[in-house]
Amino acid sequence: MGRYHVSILEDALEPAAWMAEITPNPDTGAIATFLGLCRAEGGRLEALELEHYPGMAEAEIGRILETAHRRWPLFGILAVHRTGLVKVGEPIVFVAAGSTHRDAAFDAVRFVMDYLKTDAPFWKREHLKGGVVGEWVEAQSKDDTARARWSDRAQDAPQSTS
Amino acid sequence: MGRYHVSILEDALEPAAWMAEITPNPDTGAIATFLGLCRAEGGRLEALELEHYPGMAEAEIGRILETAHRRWPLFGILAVHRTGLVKVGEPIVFVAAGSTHRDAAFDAVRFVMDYLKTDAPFWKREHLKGGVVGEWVEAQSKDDTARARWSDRAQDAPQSTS
Amino acid sequence: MKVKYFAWVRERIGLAEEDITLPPEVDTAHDLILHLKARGEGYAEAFARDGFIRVAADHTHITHDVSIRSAREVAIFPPMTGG
Amino acid sequence: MKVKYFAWVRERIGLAEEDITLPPEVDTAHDLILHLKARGEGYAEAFARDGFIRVAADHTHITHDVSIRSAREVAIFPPMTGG
Repeated sequence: MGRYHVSILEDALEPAAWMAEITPNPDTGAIATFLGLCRAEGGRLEALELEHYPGMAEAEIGRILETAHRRWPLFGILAVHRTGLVKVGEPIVFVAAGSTHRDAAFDAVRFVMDYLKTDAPFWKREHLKGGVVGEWVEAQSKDDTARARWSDRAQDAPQSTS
Repeated sequence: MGRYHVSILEDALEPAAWMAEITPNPDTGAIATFLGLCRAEGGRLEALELEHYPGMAEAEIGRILETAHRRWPLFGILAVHRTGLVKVGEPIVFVAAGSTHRDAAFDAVRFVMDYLKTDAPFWKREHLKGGVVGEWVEAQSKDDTARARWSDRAQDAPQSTS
Repeated sequence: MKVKYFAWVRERIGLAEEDITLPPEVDTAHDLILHLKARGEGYAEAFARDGFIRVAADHTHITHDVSIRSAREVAIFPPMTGG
Repeated sequence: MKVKYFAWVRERIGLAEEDITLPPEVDTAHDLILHLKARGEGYAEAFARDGFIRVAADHTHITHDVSIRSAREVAIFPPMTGG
Protein backbone atom coordinates (compact mmCIF):
# COMPACT_ATOMS: atom_id res chain seq x y z
CA MET A 1 0.00 0.00 0.00
CA GLY A 2 1.19 3.50 -0.81
CA ARG A 3 0.63 6.63 1.24
CA TYR A 4 -3.12 6.17 1.32
CA HIS A 5 -5.82 4.13 -0.34
CA VAL A 6 -9.60 4.57 -0.80
CA SER A 7 -12.01 1.94 -2.16
CA ILE A 8 -15.76 2.07 -2.62
CA LEU A 9 -17.12 -1.50 -2.82
CA GLU A 10 -20.33 -2.82 -4.38
CA ASP A 11 -19.66 -6.28 -2.90
CA ALA A 12 -18.83 -7.75 0.50
CA LEU A 13 -16.11 -5.99 2.48
CA GLU A 14 -13.62 -8.52 3.89
CA PRO A 15 -11.84 -6.77 6.77
CA ALA A 16 -9.13 -9.44 7.11
CA ALA A 17 -8.10 -9.01 3.46
CA TRP A 18 -7.96 -5.23 3.82
CA MET A 19 -6.05 -5.49 7.08
CA ALA A 20 -3.35 -7.39 5.17
CA GLU A 21 -3.11 -4.42 2.76
CA ILE A 22 -1.46 -2.36 5.51
CA THR A 23 1.93 -3.97 4.89
CA PRO A 24 4.09 -3.09 7.84
CA ASN A 25 7.15 -0.99 7.13
CA PRO A 26 10.11 -2.25 9.31
CA ASP A 27 9.45 0.70 11.63
CA THR A 28 5.68 0.21 11.91
CA GLY A 29 5.03 -0.59 15.55
CA ALA A 30 1.29 0.04 15.61
CA ILE A 31 -1.70 -0.65 13.36
CA ALA A 32 -5.11 0.56 14.55
CA THR A 33 -8.29 -0.42 12.71
CA PHE A 34 -12.00 0.29 12.85
CA LEU A 35 -14.79 -1.80 11.38
CA GLY A 36 -18.32 -0.38 11.20
CA LEU A 37 -21.14 -2.93 10.83
CA CYS A 38 -24.85 -2.86 10.04
CA ARG A 39 -26.76 -3.10 13.34
CA ALA A 40 -30.18 -4.77 13.77
CA GLU A 41 -31.32 -1.85 15.99
CA GLY A 42 -32.97 -4.23 18.42
CA GLY A 43 -34.31 -6.55 15.70
CA ARG A 44 -36.04 -3.77 13.75
CA LEU A 45 -33.73 -3.86 10.70
CA GLU A 46 -32.87 -6.43 8.07
CA ALA A 47 -30.36 -4.31 6.15
CA LEU A 48 -29.17 -0.83 5.27
CA GLU A 49 -29.11 0.43 1.70
CA LEU A 50 -26.23 2.80 1.00
CA GLU A 51 -26.35 5.42 -1.73
CA HIS A 52 -23.22 7.39 -2.57
CA TYR A 53 -22.02 10.15 -4.87
CA PRO A 54 -19.53 8.45 -7.21
CA GLY A 55 -16.44 10.54 -7.78
CA MET A 56 -17.02 12.84 -4.84
CA ALA A 57 -17.08 9.95 -2.32
CA GLU A 58 -13.56 8.86 -3.34
CA ALA A 59 -12.35 12.48 -3.50
CA GLU A 60 -13.73 13.44 -0.09
CA ILE A 61 -12.42 10.32 1.67
CA GLY A 62 -9.07 10.94 -0.05
CA ARG A 63 -8.98 14.49 1.36
CA ILE A 64 -9.74 13.15 4.85
CA LEU A 65 -6.93 10.55 4.59
CA GLU A 66 -4.48 13.17 3.27
CA THR A 67 -5.31 15.39 6.22
CA ALA A 68 -4.71 12.49 8.63
CA HIS A 69 -1.36 11.92 6.88
CA ARG A 70 -0.34 15.55 7.39
CA ARG A 71 -1.47 15.54 11.00
CA TRP A 72 0.10 12.30 12.27
CA PRO A 73 3.31 10.45 11.29
CA LEU A 74 1.77 7.50 9.39
CA PHE A 75 3.36 4.85 7.19
CA GLY A 76 0.01 4.14 5.55
CA ILE A 77 -3.72 4.64 5.93
CA LEU A 78 -6.71 3.17 4.10
CA ALA A 79 -10.48 3.52 4.09
CA VAL A 80 -12.92 1.13 2.40
CA HIS A 81 -16.66 1.87 2.26
CA ARG A 82 -19.59 -0.23 1.04
CA THR A 83 -22.43 0.93 -1.18
CA GLY A 84 -25.62 -0.96 -2.05
CA LEU A 85 -27.43 -3.35 0.28
CA VAL A 86 -25.60 -4.28 3.49
CA LYS A 87 -27.29 -6.89 5.70
CA VAL A 88 -27.29 -6.88 9.50
CA GLY A 89 -23.89 -8.05 10.76
CA GLU A 90 -22.09 -7.16 7.53
CA PRO A 91 -19.32 -4.55 7.34
CA ILE A 92 -20.06 -1.04 6.07
CA VAL A 93 -16.71 0.66 6.55
CA PHE A 94 -13.13 -0.31 7.42
CA VAL A 95 -10.33 2.10 8.30
CA ALA A 96 -6.74 1.12 9.14
CA ALA A 97 -3.63 3.18 9.90
CA GLY A 98 -0.01 2.20 10.58
CA SER A 99 2.50 4.29 12.51
CA THR A 100 5.59 3.94 14.69
CA HIS A 101 3.60 4.47 17.89
CA ARG A 102 0.10 3.63 19.00
CA ASP A 103 -1.24 7.11 19.76
CA ALA A 104 -0.81 8.30 16.16
CA ALA A 105 -2.44 5.15 14.76
CA PHE A 106 -5.43 5.35 17.15
CA ASP A 107 -5.95 9.09 16.65
CA ALA A 108 -5.71 8.89 12.86
CA VAL A 109 -8.33 6.12 12.59
CA ARG A 110 -10.71 7.89 14.94
CA PHE A 111 -10.25 11.21 13.12
CA VAL A 112 -11.00 9.55 9.77
CA MET A 113 -14.17 7.91 11.17
CA ASP A 114 -15.39 11.18 12.69
CA TYR A 115 -14.94 13.04 9.39
CA LEU A 116 -16.34 10.18 7.27
CA LYS A 117 -19.59 10.26 9.23
CA THR A 118 -20.28 13.93 8.54
CA ASP A 119 -18.43 14.71 5.29
CA ALA A 120 -18.32 11.61 3.04
CA PRO A 121 -21.26 11.68 0.60
CA PHE A 122 -23.07 8.49 1.61
CA TRP A 123 -26.70 8.14 2.67
CA LYS A 124 -28.28 5.19 4.47
CA ARG A 125 -31.84 3.97 4.14
CA GLU A 126 -33.36 1.38 6.45
CA HIS A 127 -34.69 -1.95 5.17
CA LEU A 128 -37.03 -3.24 7.85
CA LYS A 129 -37.51 -6.82 9.02
CA GLY A 130 -39.98 -8.43 6.60
CA GLY A 131 -38.57 -6.64 3.56
CA VAL A 132 -40.33 -3.26 3.80
CA VAL A 133 -38.17 -0.36 2.62
CA GLY A 134 -38.07 2.12 5.48
CA GLU A 135 -36.92 5.69 5.99
CA TRP A 136 -33.66 7.44 5.22
CA VAL A 137 -31.45 7.52 8.30
CA GLU A 138 -31.29 11.02 9.82
CA ALA A 139 -27.94 12.65 10.47
CA GLN A 140 -27.12 12.79 14.17
CA SER A 141 -25.90 15.88 15.96
CA LYS A 142 -23.55 13.69 18.03
CA ASP A 143 -21.62 13.04 14.82
CA ASP A 144 -21.08 16.79 14.37
CA THR A 145 -19.94 16.91 18.00
CA ALA A 146 -17.51 14.05 17.39
CA ARG A 147 -16.09 15.84 14.35
CA ALA A 148 -15.78 19.09 16.28
CA ARG A 149 -13.44 17.52 18.86
CA TRP A 150 -10.66 17.73 16.25
CA SER A 151 -11.27 21.37 15.34
CA ASP A 152 -9.20 22.98 18.07
CA ARG A 153 -6.56 22.34 15.44
CA ALA A 154 -8.95 23.30 12.66
CA GLN A 155 -6.15 24.47 10.36
CA ASP A 156 -5.53 20.77 9.77
CA ALA A 157 -9.14 19.99 8.84
CA PRO A 158 -9.75 18.61 5.32
CA GLN A 159 -9.72 21.52 2.92
CA SER A 160 -13.09 22.66 1.74
CA THR A 161 -14.83 25.97 1.57
CA SER A 162 -17.58 24.82 3.92
CA MET B 1 -16.34 -15.49 21.70
CA GLY B 2 -17.68 -15.01 25.20
CA ARG B 3 -17.44 -11.91 27.36
CA TYR B 4 -13.67 -11.74 27.06
CA HIS B 5 -10.76 -13.83 25.92
CA VAL B 6 -7.01 -13.88 26.67
CA SER B 7 -4.37 -15.94 24.86
CA ILE B 8 -0.63 -16.08 25.31
CA LEU B 9 0.97 -17.50 22.14
CA GLU B 10 4.32 -19.22 21.66
CA ASP B 11 3.83 -19.19 17.87
CA ALA B 12 2.95 -16.65 15.20
CA LEU B 13 0.03 -14.33 15.97
CA GLU B 14 -2.34 -14.11 12.98
CA PRO B 15 -4.36 -10.92 13.44
CA ALA B 16 -6.91 -11.77 10.71
CA ALA B 17 -7.81 -15.05 12.43
CA TRP B 18 -8.20 -13.31 15.81
CA MET B 19 -10.24 -10.52 14.25
CA ALA B 20 -12.72 -13.17 13.09
CA GLU B 21 -13.03 -14.32 16.74
CA ILE B 22 -14.94 -11.12 17.56
CA THR B 23 -18.18 -12.50 16.12
CA PRO B 24 -20.52 -9.57 15.75
CA ASN B 25 -23.68 -9.67 17.82
CA PRO B 26 -26.63 -8.32 15.71
CA ASP B 27 -26.29 -5.03 17.60
CA THR B 28 -22.51 -4.71 17.21
CA GLY B 29 -21.98 -1.59 15.13
CA ALA B 30 -18.29 -1.06 15.85
CA ILE B 31 -15.16 -3.20 16.19
CA ALA B 32 -11.90 -1.43 17.02
CA THR B 33 -8.59 -3.28 16.94
CA PHE B 34 -4.94 -2.66 17.70
CA LEU B 35 -1.95 -4.61 16.44
CA GLY B 36 1.48 -4.02 17.98
CA LEU B 37 4.47 -5.13 15.89
CA CYS B 38 8.21 -5.60 16.40
CA ARG B 39 9.99 -2.50 15.03
CA ALA B 40 13.48 -2.50 13.48
CA GLU B 41 14.32 0.72 15.39
CA GLY B 42 16.02 2.17 12.35
CA GLY B 43 17.62 -1.12 11.27
CA ARG B 44 19.25 -1.77 14.65
CA LEU B 45 17.09 -4.77 15.64
CA GLU B 46 16.51 -8.21 14.19
CA ALA B 47 13.95 -9.39 16.76
CA LEU B 48 12.59 -8.98 20.26
CA GLU B 49 12.60 -11.82 22.77
CA LEU B 50 9.61 -11.78 25.10
CA GLU B 51 9.69 -13.32 28.55
CA HIS B 52 6.47 -13.57 30.55
CA TYR B 53 5.19 -14.75 33.91
CA PRO B 54 2.92 -17.72 33.10
CA GLY B 55 -0.26 -17.66 35.13
CA MET B 56 0.02 -14.05 36.17
CA ALA B 57 0.17 -12.79 32.54
CA GLU B 58 -3.23 -14.36 31.77
CA ALA B 59 -4.65 -13.25 35.13
CA GLU B 60 -3.49 -9.65 34.81
CA ILE B 61 -4.68 -9.26 31.19
CA GLY B 62 -7.99 -10.83 32.27
CA ARG B 63 -8.35 -8.21 35.01
CA ILE B 64 -7.67 -5.43 32.50
CA LEU B 65 -10.29 -6.81 30.08
CA GLU B 66 -12.85 -7.21 32.88
CA THR B 67 -12.29 -3.60 33.87
CA ALA B 68 -12.83 -2.50 30.26
CA HIS B 69 -16.03 -4.55 30.24
CA ARG B 70 -17.30 -2.79 33.37
CA ARG B 71 -16.36 0.63 32.07
CA TRP B 72 -17.76 0.48 28.50
CA PRO B 73 -20.78 -1.34 27.03
CA LEU B 74 -18.98 -4.08 25.08
CA PHE B 75 -20.29 -7.21 23.38
CA GLY B 76 -16.83 -8.76 23.47
CA ILE B 77 -13.16 -7.99 23.95
CA LEU B 78 -10.01 -10.03 23.42
CA ALA B 79 -6.27 -9.66 23.89
CA VAL B 80 -3.61 -11.95 22.44
CA HIS B 81 0.07 -11.58 23.33
CA ARG B 82 3.19 -13.29 21.99
CA THR B 83 6.04 -14.73 23.99
CA GLY B 84 9.36 -16.03 22.71
CA LEU B 85 11.24 -14.64 19.71
CA VAL B 86 9.33 -12.13 17.58
CA LYS B 87 11.09 -10.96 14.41
CA VAL B 88 10.93 -7.43 13.00
CA GLY B 89 7.55 -6.89 11.30
CA GLU B 90 5.85 -9.70 13.24
CA PRO B 91 2.91 -9.08 15.61
CA ILE B 92 3.48 -8.90 19.37
CA VAL B 93 0.01 -8.03 20.61
CA PHE B 94 -3.54 -7.83 19.24
CA VAL B 95 -6.53 -6.31 21.01
CA ALA B 96 -10.08 -6.12 19.62
CA ALA B 97 -13.36 -4.85 21.12
CA GLY B 98 -16.92 -4.82 19.80
CA SER B 99 -19.65 -2.43 20.89
CA THR B 100 -22.80 -0.75 19.63
CA HIS B 101 -20.99 2.55 18.99
CA ARG B 102 -17.50 3.48 17.96
CA ASP B 103 -16.42 5.57 20.96
CA ALA B 104 -16.78 2.66 23.38
CA ALA B 105 -14.87 0.30 21.07
CA PHE B 106 -12.01 2.78 20.50
CA ASP B 107 -11.71 3.74 24.17
CA ALA B 108 -11.77 0.14 25.39
CA VAL B 109 -8.96 -0.97 23.04
CA ARG B 110 -6.82 2.03 23.90
CA PHE B 111 -7.42 1.53 27.63
CA VAL B 112 -6.40 -2.13 27.38
CA MET B 113 -3.20 -1.24 25.48
CA ASP B 114 -2.26 1.47 27.99
CA TYR B 115 -2.69 -0.94 30.92
CA LEU B 116 -1.02 -3.86 29.13
CA LYS B 117 2.14 -1.80 28.62
CA THR B 118 2.62 -1.04 32.30
CA ASP B 119 0.86 -3.89 34.14
CA ALA B 120 1.06 -7.11 32.12
CA PRO B 121 4.10 -9.18 33.24
CA PHE B 122 6.07 -9.30 29.99
CA TRP B 123 9.67 -8.21 29.43
CA LYS B 124 11.35 -7.54 26.09
CA ARG B 125 14.99 -8.06 25.25
CA GLU B 126 16.58 -6.80 22.05
CA HIS B 127 18.18 -9.12 19.52
CA LEU B 128 20.48 -6.97 17.40
CA LYS B 129 21.13 -7.19 13.67
CA GLY B 130 23.80 -9.85 13.20
CA GLY B 131 22.44 -12.11 15.92
CA VAL B 132 23.93 -10.52 19.05
CA VAL B 133 21.65 -10.68 22.09
CA GLY B 134 21.26 -7.09 23.31
CA GLU B 135 19.87 -5.37 26.37
CA TRP B 136 16.53 -5.66 28.15
CA VAL B 137 14.18 -2.92 26.96
CA GLU B 138 13.72 -0.22 29.60
CA ALA B 139 10.24 0.76 30.71
CA GLN B 140 9.26 4.19 29.41
CA SER B 141 7.77 6.90 31.56
CA LYS B 142 5.48 7.89 28.66
CA ASP B 143 3.72 4.54 29.17
CA ASP B 144 2.97 5.48 32.79
CA THR B 145 1.66 8.81 31.50
CA ALA B 146 -0.56 7.03 28.96
CA ARG B 147 -1.96 4.78 31.68
CA ALA B 148 -2.55 7.76 33.97
CA ARG B 149 -4.90 9.40 31.47
CA TRP B 150 -7.56 6.91 32.52
CA SER B 151 -7.10 7.44 36.24
CA ASP B 152 -9.40 10.45 36.63
CA ARG B 153 -11.87 7.60 36.91
CA ALA B 154 -9.45 5.53 38.95
CA GLN B 155 -12.22 3.65 40.74
CA ASP B 156 -12.57 1.71 37.49
CA ALA B 157 -8.89 0.78 37.28
CA PRO B 158 -8.04 -2.94 37.38
CA GLN B 159 -8.18 -4.07 40.99
CA SER B 160 -4.84 -4.51 42.62
CA THR B 161 -3.35 -3.33 45.84
CA SER B 162 -0.65 -1.30 44.05
CA MET C 1 -24.43 23.04 -15.73
CA LYS C 2 -25.01 19.50 -14.51
CA VAL C 3 -26.96 19.32 -11.23
CA LYS C 4 -27.12 16.04 -9.29
CA TYR C 5 -29.46 15.06 -6.48
CA PHE C 6 -29.03 12.33 -3.87
CA ALA C 7 -31.07 10.38 -1.31
CA TRP C 8 -34.42 11.98 -0.37
CA VAL C 9 -33.62 15.15 -2.34
CA ARG C 10 -33.39 12.94 -5.44
CA GLU C 11 -36.61 11.12 -4.55
CA ARG C 12 -38.66 14.26 -3.89
CA ILE C 13 -37.48 15.89 -7.12
CA GLY C 14 -37.89 12.62 -9.03
CA LEU C 15 -34.59 13.01 -10.89
CA ALA C 16 -31.01 11.86 -10.21
CA GLU C 17 -29.54 14.63 -12.38
CA GLU C 18 -30.41 17.28 -14.93
CA ASP C 19 -28.77 20.00 -17.03
CA ILE C 20 -29.64 23.49 -15.91
CA THR C 21 -28.97 26.72 -17.78
CA LEU C 22 -28.32 29.25 -15.06
CA PRO C 23 -30.22 32.52 -15.38
CA PRO C 24 -27.89 35.53 -14.91
CA GLU C 25 -29.30 36.37 -11.46
CA VAL C 26 -28.21 32.98 -10.04
CA ASP C 27 -24.74 33.33 -8.49
CA THR C 28 -24.48 31.41 -5.19
CA ALA C 29 -25.63 27.94 -4.11
CA HIS C 30 -28.40 29.70 -2.19
CA ASP C 31 -29.56 31.44 -5.40
CA LEU C 32 -29.60 28.09 -7.20
CA ILE C 33 -31.76 26.49 -4.52
CA LEU C 34 -34.26 29.40 -4.68
CA HIS C 35 -34.29 29.13 -8.49
CA LEU C 36 -34.96 25.36 -8.35
CA LYS C 37 -37.63 25.74 -5.65
CA ALA C 38 -39.74 27.73 -8.14
CA ARG C 39 -39.67 24.88 -10.67
CA GLY C 40 -42.37 22.78 -9.05
CA GLU C 41 -43.81 20.99 -6.07
CA GLY C 42 -41.14 18.25 -5.86
CA TYR C 43 -38.36 20.86 -5.72
CA ALA C 44 -40.27 22.94 -3.17
CA GLU C 45 -40.69 19.84 -1.02
CA ALA C 46 -37.03 18.80 -1.39
CA PHE C 47 -35.80 22.25 -0.37
CA ALA C 48 -38.47 23.10 2.24
CA ARG C 49 -35.81 23.33 4.97
CA ASP C 50 -33.16 24.81 2.73
CA GLY C 51 -30.67 25.68 5.48
CA PHE C 52 -30.50 21.95 6.15
CA ILE C 53 -29.52 21.05 2.58
CA ARG C 54 -25.87 20.46 1.60
CA VAL C 55 -24.24 21.55 -1.64
CA ALA C 56 -21.07 20.42 -3.41
CA ALA C 57 -19.44 22.10 -6.41
CA ASP C 58 -17.13 19.90 -8.49
CA HIS C 59 -16.93 17.25 -5.73
CA THR C 60 -16.11 19.69 -2.93
CA HIS C 61 -18.44 20.75 -0.10
CA ILE C 62 -19.41 24.44 -0.26
CA THR C 63 -21.54 26.70 1.93
CA HIS C 64 -24.66 28.29 0.47
CA ASP C 65 -23.03 31.72 0.06
CA VAL C 66 -20.38 30.46 -2.38
CA SER C 67 -20.72 31.20 -6.10
CA ILE C 68 -21.44 28.16 -8.25
CA ARG C 69 -21.25 29.95 -11.61
CA SER C 70 -17.86 28.50 -12.57
CA ALA C 71 -18.71 24.93 -11.47
CA ARG C 72 -19.13 22.19 -14.05
CA GLU C 73 -21.15 20.01 -11.69
CA VAL C 74 -23.18 20.93 -8.64
CA ALA C 75 -24.74 18.36 -6.28
CA ILE C 76 -27.51 18.96 -3.75
CA PHE C 77 -28.21 16.44 -1.00
CA PRO C 78 -29.28 15.88 2.63
CA PRO C 79 -26.80 15.75 5.52
CA MET C 80 -24.62 12.67 5.06
CA THR C 81 -25.06 9.44 7.03
CA GLY C 82 -22.15 7.24 5.93
CA GLY C 83 -19.47 5.57 8.00
CA MET D 1 7.24 -19.81 50.02
CA LYS D 2 7.99 -19.97 46.33
CA VAL D 3 9.81 -16.89 45.03
CA LYS D 4 10.10 -16.30 41.26
CA TYR D 5 12.38 -13.92 39.40
CA PHE D 6 12.01 -12.55 35.88
CA ALA D 7 14.07 -10.78 33.18
CA TRP D 8 17.26 -9.11 34.47
CA VAL D 9 16.33 -9.80 38.11
CA ARG D 10 16.38 -13.51 37.21
CA GLU D 11 19.68 -13.14 35.34
CA ARG D 12 21.47 -11.22 38.09
CA ILE D 13 20.34 -13.69 40.77
CA GLY D 14 21.05 -16.66 38.49
CA LEU D 15 17.82 -18.43 39.42
CA ALA D 16 14.29 -18.47 37.93
CA GLU D 17 12.74 -19.55 41.23
CA GLU D 18 13.55 -20.84 44.69
CA ASP D 19 11.84 -21.87 47.91
CA ILE D 20 12.44 -19.47 50.77
CA THR D 21 11.65 -20.04 54.43
CA LEU D 22 10.72 -16.61 55.75
CA PRO D 23 12.41 -15.56 58.97
CA PRO D 24 9.87 -14.16 61.46
CA GLU D 25 11.05 -10.55 60.99
CA VAL D 26 10.11 -10.58 57.26
CA ASP D 27 6.58 -9.25 56.86
CA THR D 28 6.29 -6.93 53.81
CA ALA D 29 7.63 -7.17 50.25
CA HIS D 30 10.19 -4.55 51.28
CA ASP D 31 11.37 -6.78 54.15
CA LEU D 32 11.71 -9.71 51.73
CA ILE D 33 13.84 -7.67 49.33
CA LEU D 34 16.15 -6.57 52.19
CA HIS D 35 16.38 -10.19 53.38
CA LEU D 36 17.28 -11.43 49.88
CA LYS D 37 19.81 -8.62 49.33
CA ALA D 38 21.87 -10.03 52.21
CA ARG D 39 22.09 -13.45 50.53
CA GLY D 40 24.85 -12.54 48.08
CA GLU D 41 26.27 -10.37 45.35
CA GLY D 42 23.76 -11.37 42.63
CA TYR D 43 20.84 -10.47 44.87
CA ALA D 44 22.47 -7.19 45.90
CA GLU D 45 23.00 -6.33 42.25
CA ALA D 46 19.44 -7.29 41.25
CA PHE D 47 17.96 -5.15 44.01
CA ALA D 48 20.44 -2.24 43.93
CA ARG D 49 17.64 0.19 43.01
CA ASP D 50 15.02 -1.51 45.11
CA GLY D 51 12.35 1.20 44.77
CA PHE D 52 12.40 0.43 41.07
CA ILE D 53 11.63 -3.29 41.52
CA ARG D 54 8.08 -4.67 41.17
CA VAL D 55 6.52 -7.37 43.32
CA ALA D 56 3.51 -9.62 42.81
CA ALA D 57 1.90 -11.87 45.43
CA ASP D 58 -0.15 -14.79 44.09
CA HIS D 59 -0.29 -13.25 40.59
CA THR D 60 -1.39 -9.79 41.75
CA HIS D 61 0.74 -6.62 41.79
CA ILE D 62 1.47 -5.32 45.28
CA THR D 63 3.35 -2.33 46.63
CA HIS D 64 6.43 -2.86 48.81
CA ASP D 65 4.57 -2.04 52.04
CA VAL D 66 2.13 -4.97 51.68
CA SER D 67 2.59 -8.10 53.79
CA ILE D 68 3.63 -11.19 51.84
CA ARG D 69 3.45 -13.63 54.75
CA SER D 70 0.21 -15.29 53.60
CA ALA D 71 1.24 -15.54 49.93
CA ARG D 72 1.94 -18.95 48.40
CA GLU D 73 4.00 -17.43 45.58
CA VAL D 74 5.83 -14.12 45.36
CA ALA D 75 7.45 -12.81 42.16
CA ILE D 76 10.06 -10.07 41.89
CA PHE D 77 10.80 -8.43 38.54
CA PRO D 78 11.74 -5.20 36.70
CA PRO D 79 9.14 -2.73 35.39
CA MET D 80 7.19 -4.45 32.62
CA THR D 81 7.74 -3.79 28.92
CA GLY D 82 5.05 -5.82 27.17
CA GLY D 83 2.39 -4.70 24.72
